[in-house]
Amino acid sequence: MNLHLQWTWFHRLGSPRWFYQKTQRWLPWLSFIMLSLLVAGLVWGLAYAPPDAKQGNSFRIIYVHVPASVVALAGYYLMAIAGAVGLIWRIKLSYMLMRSAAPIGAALTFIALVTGAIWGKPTWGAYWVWDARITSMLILLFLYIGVMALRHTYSSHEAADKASAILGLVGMVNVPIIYKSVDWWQTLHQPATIKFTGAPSMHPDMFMPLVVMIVGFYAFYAVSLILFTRAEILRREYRASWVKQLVTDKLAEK
Amino acid sequence: MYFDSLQQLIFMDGHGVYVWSAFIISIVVMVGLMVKPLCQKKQEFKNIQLHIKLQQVNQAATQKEALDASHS
Amino acid sequence: MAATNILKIDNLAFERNDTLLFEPVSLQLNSGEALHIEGANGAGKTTFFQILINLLEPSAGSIFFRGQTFSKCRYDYLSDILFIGHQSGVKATLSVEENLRWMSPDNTSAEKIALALQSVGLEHYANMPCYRLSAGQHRRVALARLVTTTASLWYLDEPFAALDKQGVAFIEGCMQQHLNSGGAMVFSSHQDLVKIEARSYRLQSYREVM
Amino acid sequence: MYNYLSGGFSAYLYRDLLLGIRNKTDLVKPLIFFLLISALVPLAIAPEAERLAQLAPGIIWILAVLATLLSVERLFSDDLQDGSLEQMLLSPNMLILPILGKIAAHWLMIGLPLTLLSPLIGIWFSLPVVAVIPMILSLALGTAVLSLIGAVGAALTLPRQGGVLLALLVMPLYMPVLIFGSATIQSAVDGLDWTAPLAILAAFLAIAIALCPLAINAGLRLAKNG
Repeated sequence: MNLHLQWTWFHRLGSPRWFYQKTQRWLPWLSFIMLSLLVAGLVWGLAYAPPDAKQGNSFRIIYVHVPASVVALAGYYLMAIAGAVGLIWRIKLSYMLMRSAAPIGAALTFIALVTGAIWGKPTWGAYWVWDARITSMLILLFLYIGVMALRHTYSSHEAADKASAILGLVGMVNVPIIYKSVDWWQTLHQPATIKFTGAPSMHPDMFMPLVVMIVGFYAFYAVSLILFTRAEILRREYRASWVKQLVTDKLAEK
Repeated sequence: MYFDSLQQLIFMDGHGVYVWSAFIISIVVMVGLMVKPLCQKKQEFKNIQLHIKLQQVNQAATQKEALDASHS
Repeated sequence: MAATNILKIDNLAFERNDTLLFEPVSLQLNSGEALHIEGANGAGKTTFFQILINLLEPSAGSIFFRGQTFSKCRYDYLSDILFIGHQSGVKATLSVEENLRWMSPDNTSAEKIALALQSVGLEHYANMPCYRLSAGQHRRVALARLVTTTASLWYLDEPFAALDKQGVAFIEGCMQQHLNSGGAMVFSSHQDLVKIEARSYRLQSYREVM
Repeated sequence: MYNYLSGGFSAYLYRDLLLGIRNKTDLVKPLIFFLLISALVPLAIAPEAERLAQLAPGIIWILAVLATLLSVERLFSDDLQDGSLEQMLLSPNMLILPILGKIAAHWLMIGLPLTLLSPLIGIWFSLPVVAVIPMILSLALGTAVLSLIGAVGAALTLPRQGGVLLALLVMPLYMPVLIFGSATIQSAVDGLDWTAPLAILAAFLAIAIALCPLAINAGLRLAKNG
């Protein structure tokens, strides 16, 4: 009985209509949380946190660099898991989530790379250093671009969804291996004098704003993912009667 | 506040260029990630409106055909 | 011999880009029967065959083979079907005989292979690499499988394409023999068949309900 | 003699080897590529033995990656075009064995010759003699992993046939192999323990043999739907 209930709930969750209507209500709240966290973290990090003893004020870049890379990496897992759920239970919504997650993840990876390069200039005196984290981020960017590009191989989007999901899964197995390999390669060749992180040993005054920013980035990720997925739902479900109703209602409002 | 003045906050002992450019680039990209799906959604609404209109026209045409056929 | 049910298809539907390709299909096929799949170009005949041979997954509906759901008898089903599609599966660098051997079941005797080659008129080409053959001869290599196969359910997608009168007569002969011995088949063709008695089923391309 | 129905590992291994031997040019292309580019390197950098020896482990591995990538593209595409892929997917047996058979044939025709040619490249690049055996071992294991991972990319990009997209999909996944492969040679050159990175390569191979065929199987089934 209980199992049955859970199952129906699961399928309701898999319905694009259910998602579209629920998120309509969630969005204002989530956006509010996101904005307050990001603004608080930004002001705290930029203006109130003390500068790093070695790196001075340039270390403040950590407040976008680290959250962006953390969420970009988590986003890859989310994308791969959404793809796997789609493959196993054949839920369209989860493919839509997977498809929406790719550009967001790629953009966040891009942020992490650019901020890392900018941070590198005052720290190491060069815009690009083959540091473990930055190298891993570069590979992650390629992985994201691969998932996005693979879609265009297939003319039927059912096949494209499955192919992206498979690639996502292959990538998910590989990501930890790649990260560990790059770490190991780094220690083999050039032990970095200054590491970007070392979060637990950071002073709480520096660390707290970072935590706020990370949570804020997660909230941003959720909002952006929901927005992308809603657009994707409209694109694919344009034949559904509820979508038509939605559009005609909107027209009537005007 | 850690800095004594707004000027210092902007200058950041010479690191201001790096810090501010990093933050500004990030904010621009993130705003883009919010705006793009919203634009897409608007576009989809337009497409669906068009789809509905075409359907109505088609429906009217087939109805008229059926009517003509029954009359003759 | 009472006709047994070989294949049963219930409300089979296939979606591509969120649109149904054809109106859902329901049909039955008994042993000794041939089914002619008709349909306009683009109605999804080739896709339909690919669903039947388990290359594509149907979006809805089910297929039963000898009364069992497909997932339960996958092995039995796949070892008991023969599929010849648009592409022949013939490797250009292998010889005619090597190709036929590859596409025939285990323990096919040398005599049987020779017989098969003879019946498609390729007995003198047995050791010739296939890139030296014409398009029609290429198809004949693939069609020689009809002689060597032991499968009881045949799927032939446009078997008569690129064949001359002789070739058509050969296939019709094979089909007739197969039906007489209790086999079943599903085929598609643009030509009208002279000899074979077949039910026909028309695939209707799907039309959106307004 | 083999056929597609009973088609297990050895049937496809035999068939692909036979096809490879009959199409000799396809077989030789990656090897010539490997040799040609190796000959370009000293011209582009400098004919100094010391500098070349320093770069050798990396260059040998980059060339191995490129040569595999160049050849893996056609692993399934010929079969797709002439229809034998369809027949392979129709085999009632588990598809994993035919897939592994095809990849084993690919390795025997590309990875193994590269491995055997590598001592020659080693001599060209004045690689120390101690590093030759580690190089051969690492290439033998590593190129097998490259073939397996490359086959996943080839299966997924089948409808549009690889090219740059294949490289984009596969290169990031090649990174760990590249790192540990060249590290094996480098460690041997530096007089360090080279068995550790080699053992990791072997572990990669074990993982790849277990997982890649599953992904390839799923990918091949999509090709017809493209």
